[in-house]
Amino acid sequence: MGILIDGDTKVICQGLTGATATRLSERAIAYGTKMVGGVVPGKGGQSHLHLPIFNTVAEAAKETQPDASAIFVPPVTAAAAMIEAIEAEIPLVICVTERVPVLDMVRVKSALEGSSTRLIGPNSQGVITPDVCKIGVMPERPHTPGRVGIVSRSATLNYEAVDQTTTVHLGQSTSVGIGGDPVYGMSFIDCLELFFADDATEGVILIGEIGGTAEEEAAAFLKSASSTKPVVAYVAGINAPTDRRMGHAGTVDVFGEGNVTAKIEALDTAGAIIAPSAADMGTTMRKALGGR
Amino acid sequence: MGILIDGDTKVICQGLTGATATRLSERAIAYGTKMVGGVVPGKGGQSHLHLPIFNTVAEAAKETQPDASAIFVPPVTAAAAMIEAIEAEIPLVICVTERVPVLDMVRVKSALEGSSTRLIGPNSQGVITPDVCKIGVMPERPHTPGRVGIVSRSATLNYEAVDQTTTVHLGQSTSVGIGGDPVYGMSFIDCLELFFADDATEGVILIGEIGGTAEEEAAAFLKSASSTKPVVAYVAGINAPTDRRMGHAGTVDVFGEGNVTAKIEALDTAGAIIAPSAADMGTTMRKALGGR
Amino acid sequence: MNLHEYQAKELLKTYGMPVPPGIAASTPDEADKAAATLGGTAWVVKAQVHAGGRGRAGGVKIVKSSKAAGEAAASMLGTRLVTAQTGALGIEVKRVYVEQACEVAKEIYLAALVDRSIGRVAFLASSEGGEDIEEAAAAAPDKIHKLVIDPKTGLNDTDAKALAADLGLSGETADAVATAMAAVYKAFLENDASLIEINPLAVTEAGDLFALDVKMIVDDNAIYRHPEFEKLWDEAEVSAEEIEAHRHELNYVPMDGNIGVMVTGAGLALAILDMLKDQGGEAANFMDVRPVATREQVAAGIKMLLANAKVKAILVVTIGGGVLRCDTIAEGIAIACKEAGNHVPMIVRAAGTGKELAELALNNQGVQVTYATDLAEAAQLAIIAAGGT
Amino acid sequence: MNLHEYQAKELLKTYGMPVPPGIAASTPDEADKAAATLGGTAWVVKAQVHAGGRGRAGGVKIVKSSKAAGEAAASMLGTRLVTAQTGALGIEVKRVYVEQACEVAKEIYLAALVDRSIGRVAFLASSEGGEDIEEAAAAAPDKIHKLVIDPKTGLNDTDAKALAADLGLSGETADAVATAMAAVYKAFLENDASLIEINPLAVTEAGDLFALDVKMIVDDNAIYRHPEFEKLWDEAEVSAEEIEAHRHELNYVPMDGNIGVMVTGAGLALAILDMLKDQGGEAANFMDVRPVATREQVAAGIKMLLANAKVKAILVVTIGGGVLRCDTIAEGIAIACKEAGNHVPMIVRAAGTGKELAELALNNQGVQVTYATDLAEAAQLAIIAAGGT
Repeated sequence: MGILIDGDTKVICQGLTGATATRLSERAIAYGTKMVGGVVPGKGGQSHLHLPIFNTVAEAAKETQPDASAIFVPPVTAAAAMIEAIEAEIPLVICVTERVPVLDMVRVKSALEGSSTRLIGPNSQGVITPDVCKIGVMPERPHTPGRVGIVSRSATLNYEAVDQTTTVHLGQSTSVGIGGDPVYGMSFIDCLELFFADDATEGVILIGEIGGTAEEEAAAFLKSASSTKPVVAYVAGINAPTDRRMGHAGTVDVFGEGNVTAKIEALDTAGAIIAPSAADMGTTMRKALGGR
Repeated sequence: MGILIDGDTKVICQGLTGATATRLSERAIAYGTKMVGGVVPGKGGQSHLHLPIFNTVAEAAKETQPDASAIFVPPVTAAAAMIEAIEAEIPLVICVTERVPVLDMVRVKSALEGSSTRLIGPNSQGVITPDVCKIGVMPERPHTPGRVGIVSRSATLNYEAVDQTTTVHLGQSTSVGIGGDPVYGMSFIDCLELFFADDATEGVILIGEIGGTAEEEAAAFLKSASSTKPVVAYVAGINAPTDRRMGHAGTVDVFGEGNVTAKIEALDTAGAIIAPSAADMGTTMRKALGGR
Repeated sequence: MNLHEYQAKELLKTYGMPVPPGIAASTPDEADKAAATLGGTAWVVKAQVHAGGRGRAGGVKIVKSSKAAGEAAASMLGTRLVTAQTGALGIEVKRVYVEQACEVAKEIYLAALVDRSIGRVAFLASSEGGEDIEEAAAAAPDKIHKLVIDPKTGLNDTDAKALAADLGLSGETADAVATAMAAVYKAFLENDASLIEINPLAVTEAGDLFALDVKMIVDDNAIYRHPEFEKLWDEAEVSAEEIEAHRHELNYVPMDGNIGVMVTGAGLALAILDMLKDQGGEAANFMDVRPVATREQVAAGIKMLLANAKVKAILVVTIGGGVLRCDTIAEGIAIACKEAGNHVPMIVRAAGTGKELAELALNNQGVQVTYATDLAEAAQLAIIAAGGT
Repeated sequence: MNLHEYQAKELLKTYGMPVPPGIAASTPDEADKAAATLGGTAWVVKAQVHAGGRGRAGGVKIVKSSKAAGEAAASMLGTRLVTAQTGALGIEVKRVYVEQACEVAKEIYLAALVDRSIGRVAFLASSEGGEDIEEAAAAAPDKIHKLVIDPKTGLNDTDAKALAADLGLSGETADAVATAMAAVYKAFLENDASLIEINPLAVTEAGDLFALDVKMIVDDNAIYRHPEFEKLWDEAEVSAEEIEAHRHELNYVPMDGNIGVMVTGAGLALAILDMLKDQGGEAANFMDVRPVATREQVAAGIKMLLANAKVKAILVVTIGGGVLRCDTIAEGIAIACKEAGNHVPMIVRAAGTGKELAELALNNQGVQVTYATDLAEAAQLAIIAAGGT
């Protein structure tokens, strides 16, 4: 039945009354997502999209017992919104906000410690279990219920993987965007663990990119994992412009971070099947699952 | 591949700039319908939904060679729009306008004589070949590509038949709303002929209602038709309120018109399979096609 | 819309159709005076209701004095006339028409209507006119003569005379019938009629014609071209709830059962009535909501159902399409329940566009409803909620 | 955004970090005067460009007179400094920094940054500071010491001193390093830095500390909290097209190939560059369009590509999602072509939301494009259009 969300997942939206949140929540509802409320400070007691609005996540949690919160607020209040959701013990928090300051995320990451909340994002396109539940900004098309789990740092490469797995008639169990920001919630590893334990998922497509060490960590995890499900990996940026680098990229190099070749090697060595290009994610998985 | 429309059908919209026309044309385009232009007197030369606007159907026909025109204009100009499209020799004209005066339709019907145009409607919800082309106001959901042709005088009963054939995994080849008005374009018979000749259509659901003699005429046609495709019929209104009748209904009775029992008997005798109720159209067709 | 006999006659007279002198009256006294004003020795007093079959039901009386005219009017005005076409409740008589009686040698049936099967205006005529035309026609359909008019050429005098000949008429009478047909055809087109029925068209011993009774229906969809008809909308004759329904663009017909029904789409509404009946239930009404309905219009419709003491359960069936959304219906239900209470069980079957938003709306507004997943279940639940079969 | 050395030093000084006296200069004359004003017997003249590796590239000179300072400035100002981090074109030097030279006994590396893998601020330090830190670290990673800061407790003085001890320091020098770390940490948090790198952090014979070079990056996403940094945005250093890109919120980096690329989404953009390279092509740039982009921003991006004489073909790849629609991209393309011409082949691969409207838009505007159905085909067509591999 996919990971993280299902047909019974009750969802609130922080920032529901915003234009994008309104449009996308309306579409999520039409898609089948069980929206139960919204949180907009100062608008408590009102109603929007036929959903009750609360001033705080705590109130919304008390009245609607949500399983998840979708955060659609501006960057300036995103960290506070995430921390509020974490403190209200919302099991799953999905933050689609782009451009959240990294030191704000350091505080959010700290708030996550010892909490039972799973945070996805920020800068996530969301999570979708096709035809069952969708939280985030991804389009409905061309998602199809199916066999492949997808986890990606890049939203558009994720859509590409969705399109390809639909085209080769594999479909998706669940597709997760963990976001491309430096500091973020759930990792590749967290998602791989869930996908490996999920009956509906027969294989996982993992999409990384230049920067950070998330792919290397995923590789280390894969090496020790007992799952036999195939993992197809693609890492973007092997020919990325070096840019005019200052200290940062240099410092990154101190740790060996950000080197795509190294990421690919690590994943390859760990047993992942490397997709030759971004156009081959679907066909590579198709072969890995025994198709032609 | 269904009847009347396909993936190559080029469509113009008369009245494109109206709010409903805009919304539905945008959705039609996203659905795959090949829209090529709009006709809005006085707005020629402008552009709307990225489509060129023409002052007249004749200009639009010259510039875009449309296969079909969708008419989304108010009742007051609907007849003129239909006649204009007929005179411009648009092969297929679909008029969704409701409440067109009946004497206007007498004039339209007269304009149709000797023309090669096929008119659908007025007061039609349109025509859809699922996942290929959609012209009209019907929703996308729950249409699914499939085996059953649907032709109906009632839009909502048509949607019901779509829902049911999707639920029983038959899907639709093409669904046509011929409209519930007294005087209209294509008849049940016209559509049955096309469905019988269509490879994709394995059976036809015909949905009639009280009033007129269209069902009786369809029955007479069926009796003489050589097709072996099953036709499932449902006729609504057997328990319709008699209303407080004045002359009209009485006069109708002079012709034996409008009697649902007679319609059902005629269709039954002609070999149609009568659906026991509006809830049974899908399952009845399923059985007729050899399913359980 | 239906025109009253006196309104139709007044209109046809302007096109040259001969009609007997007559005056409408709303009180017995007015009827008395009308007869006196008209002069003559015999009058016909006729209840002005929108239903056929008045004669047999006592809605047409011949009187020989103005006093008797007043008495005939008194016997009709304020009573509910029940004819074969009114339903059991009948229609209250608010007005009578007092007309000079004329001697009749022959009663002809003549009607112009839109022939649906060919999409043209047609004349129907029979030499056997009178109250029993429908039965007569059923018994001997070959006695009904038909003339279909090509809209490009209009009514042809030769064809009209041929029809008159078919009725057994000749000479000046046949010419008069042809002239009358021309008048009817012109009136038909110019007034967007969907029916003009003259029955009987009387032929006097002298060979003169008189339209003795006229039924005329004007196309509702063309009323915008005839603002003069809007004024004739006879609100006095229809029930308060029908006026309310008309005001909110709801297609509403009261019925005899206990299940209040609101459906989006006339065809589906008819199907629901059939399903209720099949399963042993009975609708309290027919109510069809147009795709362009607003939530306020929906609310008005639901309030009508809630206000009806006969209604023991309400069944709402909606399929959202590209124009109408289920949540519009839901919002209307919520508004109605907030204003008029939620005191009868409400069964809702929503499908298609806006289904999920509809459920949210009802839930959020605290409106108690039972959801049905398909039509059969919807009908069944409504019947059970209304007290079973 | 990157701060220049002199900007970063000025800022750190306010937090108590010891830095040598220095003055920025835009002309040789100013540099001469700066040395005189600063006083002393030796100065360092440093090109102020946003790139590491200046020393080896001739961007750092030690002078012994104010005249020599002016001459050193003259040798740098207006030239393009090419370092290991600038790419072949280098960066034009618009400003130099003249600083008192100080005697150095030991060069330490000290940096604060956000450790992505654990989501915390961390200090990195090495006793082997200087220009070659990256190579040194690669050769002997154990010489890099790391201290991760728990945001709840902040930088602990004991931990800071322990790090100093790891660097082989003790006594007052170790205390001074701990104090400097506290200053850096405070500056880091208060200015939303993502990096503050002091290399070298000099220890004088007397045991005093000086930050000899500072690289500081401020989090672009937090600039709204620091309007003072907006003013420091050094437009003079970047190319006109980069300024243009920044103004239109386009993520743009010039490259060396002949295929102009615009992609919606950074990950997908990187993937396209990889696919072009794999198939023997070469992108002229990296350009990522944000989901909230307007058609005007897209048009500005396409115009930049059209204006680039190197560009022989343009490849636009877009996947419409719940926010960005393909037709917004198409409208932008059409606007750009209308204003700047449609003189190079344009390959478009549109998928997802608004794909069909995008094709209509381009068609209706008469913009000649070749459509690709998938990424591989898109890359291939672009390479062929640009002249083959």
